[in-house]
Amino acid sequence: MVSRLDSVSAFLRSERVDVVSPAPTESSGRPREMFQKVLIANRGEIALRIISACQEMGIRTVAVYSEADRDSLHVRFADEEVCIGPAKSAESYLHIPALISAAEITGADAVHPGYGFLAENAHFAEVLNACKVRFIGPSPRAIRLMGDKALARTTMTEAGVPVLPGSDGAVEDAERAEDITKAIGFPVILKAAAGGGGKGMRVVDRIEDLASSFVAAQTEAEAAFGSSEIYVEKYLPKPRHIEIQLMADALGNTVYLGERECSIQRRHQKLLEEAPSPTVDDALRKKMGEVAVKAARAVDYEGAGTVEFLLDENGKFYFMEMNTRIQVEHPVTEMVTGMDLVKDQIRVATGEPLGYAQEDIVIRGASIECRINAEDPVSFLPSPGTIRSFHIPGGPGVRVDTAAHAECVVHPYYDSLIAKLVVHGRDRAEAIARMRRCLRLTVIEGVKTTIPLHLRILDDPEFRAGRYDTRFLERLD
Amino acid sequence: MVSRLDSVSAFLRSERVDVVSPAPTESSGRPREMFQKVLIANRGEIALRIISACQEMGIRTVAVYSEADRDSLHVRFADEEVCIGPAKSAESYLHIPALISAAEITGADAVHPGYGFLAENAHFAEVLNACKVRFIGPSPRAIRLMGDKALARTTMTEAGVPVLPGSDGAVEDAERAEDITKAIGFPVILKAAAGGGGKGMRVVDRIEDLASSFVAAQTEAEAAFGSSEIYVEKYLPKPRHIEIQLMADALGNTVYLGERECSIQRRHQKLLEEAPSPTVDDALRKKMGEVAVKAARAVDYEGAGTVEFLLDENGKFYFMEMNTRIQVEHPVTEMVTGMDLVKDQIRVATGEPLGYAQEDIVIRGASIECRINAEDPVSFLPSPGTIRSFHIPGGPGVRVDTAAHAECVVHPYYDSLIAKLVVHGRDRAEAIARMRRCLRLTVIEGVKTTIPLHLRILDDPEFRAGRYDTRFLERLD
Amino acid sequence: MNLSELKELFDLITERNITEFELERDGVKVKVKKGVVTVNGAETLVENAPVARAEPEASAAVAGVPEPAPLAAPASATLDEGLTVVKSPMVGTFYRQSAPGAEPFAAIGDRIKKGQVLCIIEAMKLMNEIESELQGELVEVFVEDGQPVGFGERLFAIRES
Amino acid sequence: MNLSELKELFDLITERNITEFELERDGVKVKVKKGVVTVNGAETLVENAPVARAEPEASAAVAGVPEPAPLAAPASATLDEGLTVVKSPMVGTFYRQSAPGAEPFAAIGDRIKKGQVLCIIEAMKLMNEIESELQGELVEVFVEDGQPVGFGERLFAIRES
Repeated sequence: MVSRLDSVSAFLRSERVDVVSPAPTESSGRPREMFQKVLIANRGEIALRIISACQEMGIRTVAVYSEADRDSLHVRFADEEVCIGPAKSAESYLHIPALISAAEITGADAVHPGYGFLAENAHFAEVLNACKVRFIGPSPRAIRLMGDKALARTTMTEAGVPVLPGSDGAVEDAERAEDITKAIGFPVILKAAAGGGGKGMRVVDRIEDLASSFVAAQTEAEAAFGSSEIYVEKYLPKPRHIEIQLMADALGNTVYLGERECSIQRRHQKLLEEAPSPTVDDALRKKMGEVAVKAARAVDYEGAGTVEFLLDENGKFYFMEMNTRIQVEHPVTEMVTGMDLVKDQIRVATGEPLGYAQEDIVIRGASIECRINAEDPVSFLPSPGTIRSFHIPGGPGVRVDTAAHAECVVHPYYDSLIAKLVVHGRDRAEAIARMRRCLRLTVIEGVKTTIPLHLRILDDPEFRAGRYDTRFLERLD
Repeated sequence: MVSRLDSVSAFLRSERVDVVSPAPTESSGRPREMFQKVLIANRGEIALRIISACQEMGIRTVAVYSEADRDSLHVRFADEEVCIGPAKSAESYLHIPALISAAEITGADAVHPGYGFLAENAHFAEVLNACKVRFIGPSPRAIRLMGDKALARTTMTEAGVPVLPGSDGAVEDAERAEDITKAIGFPVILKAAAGGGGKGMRVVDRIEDLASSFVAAQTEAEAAFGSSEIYVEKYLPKPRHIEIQLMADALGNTVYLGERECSIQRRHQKLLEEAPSPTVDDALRKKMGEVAVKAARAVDYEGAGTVEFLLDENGKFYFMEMNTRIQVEHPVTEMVTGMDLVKDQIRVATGEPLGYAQEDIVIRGASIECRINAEDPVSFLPSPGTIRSFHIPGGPGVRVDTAAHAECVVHPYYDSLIAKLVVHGRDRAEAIARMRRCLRLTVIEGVKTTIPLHLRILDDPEFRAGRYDTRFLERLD
Repeated sequence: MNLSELKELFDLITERNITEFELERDGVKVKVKKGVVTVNGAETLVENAPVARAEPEASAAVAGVPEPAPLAAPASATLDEGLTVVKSPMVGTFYRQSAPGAEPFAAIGDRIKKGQVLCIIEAMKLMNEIESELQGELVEVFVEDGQPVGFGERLFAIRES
Repeated sequence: MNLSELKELFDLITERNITEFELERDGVKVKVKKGVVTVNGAETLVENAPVARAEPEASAAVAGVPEPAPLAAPASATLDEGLTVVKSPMVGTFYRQSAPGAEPFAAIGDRIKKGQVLCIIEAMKLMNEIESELQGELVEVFVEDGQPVGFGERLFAIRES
């Protein structure tokens, strides 16, 4: 059996921006008609979330699935379904030719990528555009500009968005690092350009340590990543991860829907998010919101997007990156604003105007999301398996987004998110009390979950006081 | 084996109002302390609802259960649990001595009765009071006044609350019925005083038919109920069932939390409720709300309560009855007001003031509740059994209150409510679209449910237009 | 056992949906299993008929749990040969004697007569004397003096005679 | 124990809905298990074992489902003795001939050689020729011309030879 799929893939892998990338203005043309059929290039709870939005809008849905997901709820609930490959993501949910073919054979007029998988793949968006299938998300150009760290930094600096002071790329030697450090002030952090996971990373507090730390970082980076390139950045000892939710239509209307506080993370994996942030007041919200809008406008952003900032103890904030998709934690924003981000995302993708302005956005009460992952709550090792018992809590101010159920299998192939437990309270204290009782009234048997860890976080006095930063979880014994 | 329980029961059954009924002012004394431990004299979803409220307030909970409910979630989630008798309600959830003993041996300082069972049993409230256990609800006097149809009618008339014109009790003969009819005008309905279920009931449009209909109704009533007593009431051809939610503290503060439209019912069983009513505008809401407050004040009402009205086509409304408890459909009010009625109910039971005034109540968006019962959707026969698969929907604006789960048994002994599916939308159209998709994304296998019927209701053009009355379901083929 | 007997046996097993079968002639050991066996939450996956399949299974079978065990009658139930459990007929507080400091109504080893008072359960301020419905020897007392008891909770074990 | 005794035993087991049974004659060991038997997705509710119980069960055992059946390899799988199913290696549109009006690449009853083109699957505007990996007789075509196919969907059955 022989196929020409390999050559197709090769064609698709070639980044033929010249051919398919639309001009930034193309998307702001006349309003398109509402989609008839949307293919959901994802699985799990976000696939159900998108099916829900489509059903409420009267749009037919196409589920795609790997062989491992044959019995998944997103397959059951969609109007049509196409098996796109074996369990392995690379051969199914990440396999662009299979997804494009699935859209073609079902006649879908748009694709919603969800989060993860191909959601921030500019090439996928381009190929869809070329096939006259609408990618529900921003333009390939915006994805590309925001997806490249150095490019994004330059673009943001030009747009007047504050970025963390540091070298614009790799630094050749310790002397050059010294020059930069003198300009931005101590402490600084040296990072491997190719790096991640703490390797080739050094925090430097004093000028005397800079040269030796630089060499040590270089050596470590070379050993770990085969590249000794090092860059220098201002080091924030107690940063908070604050992100601004944006929604933009094709006509240039861009509004911010408040912030989310996402500082509770482990190895850059968010675990618990809340809105509003206990540390952001109205004035700071407005300031960050307006900067986020400026960032989005700099790339002619369209659809739902998030600008992530680091906020220091003095209320100064710095652009980290922009996520050009719907995010896992979008429900906390929906809870406090009453908006439906996925429906709006689909609506603006047709070219329809936003329909609301900045002054229409009101933040009410407080919301918290806990990510219930199939993980050992201590070691964080994944805990795939079959869920034996499953019960999720109800009552006022509770929302649970999940594709799990009793007797469903949590596969080792995909991410370990089982359920998003989201609460809303009239204030933060009520939200915390509500989340505690929801975690206690949740039954998930058969796999280990992060529930015990969430209970510990919620009981922590510093968390309850709203005094925490991205290193909170390291300190929580 | 011999016990003196029988004599205890006899004692308890004697309505010793003189001994234990508190004076109406007694309850408005100095604020009590927050309860330490609440016993929940109920089962199913409402027991979980009350456990949720208690846990959020830091109150310990005691579950009581019949032998059939040994594995129920309310038993699992409470801090303590007591088996109070066999499956049959009369020997467990309705058995006052067992409940009082359970409160005594666990040292509970309050009892929440939920809805149904002993929730509107004045005697139960009295015995609890005598045992120094707080009944979370109004005074026995208020329960008694509102529980007796004739007494309630008189009390309301005296308080200036409009009641349906008619005879104040049984009418001796057709001639007297004619006199009354002349005063209130046609059409009228003749009803068996002891009756129910349509037996001994006659609608009369013309004076010529009155005498013969009266005799026919008498004969039917005598045959069906052993009593030929008949009363006469104004007949509303297209009434809507509109009820006003009230919350009152012990200090005399009483507010209304808007209305619920409950006209979708079958044999006086509510099936689908919404808030706000599509037919009630701000002016009518204010008018009905203020009349409801007047009704509550007439009996020194305390806690959560509901005044049910019939609303005719001309915007005139008439007091039907007052439910002196939390209701099944309270979540739609929570959805549009953002309040937590059960927490407030517990709070005011301690003597704490309400903490909000009428002007603080704002109705936002629209909410619908569908009661998912284990019933054949066509014949309405109960469908007990074991639930094989169970999945409830998530997403924005969705709340599901349930004690069901995969592999749980729906018993034939108790009511057939499996889950309350509640949605909130920015407007009624969004709420309807959301409810439709929620019903479609719900999986309940193993028992028949009312889901198909709910889908038919939601698709009905008259329902969608908001034009319906209590006879809607009779007309839906 | 010859081949035709074996064939008959296999046919029988298929027909009866038996999925596991063991036999030991000497010492007489037999072991039989059927379908998906669920005991104490542990399950044994049993494949369907041993027919080769051409395509992937469309969906996994959903297993159910058995109905809850029929509850023992509240009055008494057999514990062991000859042992009968006396259960609480009501919710209340359990007392082994008529007054603090008094002798217990019945001690372990005592001969119990029909109608003899075994204990008192206080409910709603009333002292309810619980009498024995049978005669025999008091073997065990499950609840301590002064403890709360629920409906159907075990109080005593009596060896009937 | 002879065959007719065994038959009787199996009948008894079936009738009594017993799912596990063990017997050891010497040493007197009896083991009976009953539960929910799931066969082909239909479940049979089984009563509890006839063992006398001294107290009510605290909780019912929670049954699980078996893991999904192992999925057949996408390329081919045995359907019947000698029958092999050819599955679609990709998502696309299935064509039985090179152009409208042309003869099909292979018809039912045709002798198929290794490497022979069986059909075309159009994906992303490219025509992908699907070749046979084995030789034999084409017995069945599962998909109609011009129909969309998903990954792993059955296309042909070939009797290998």
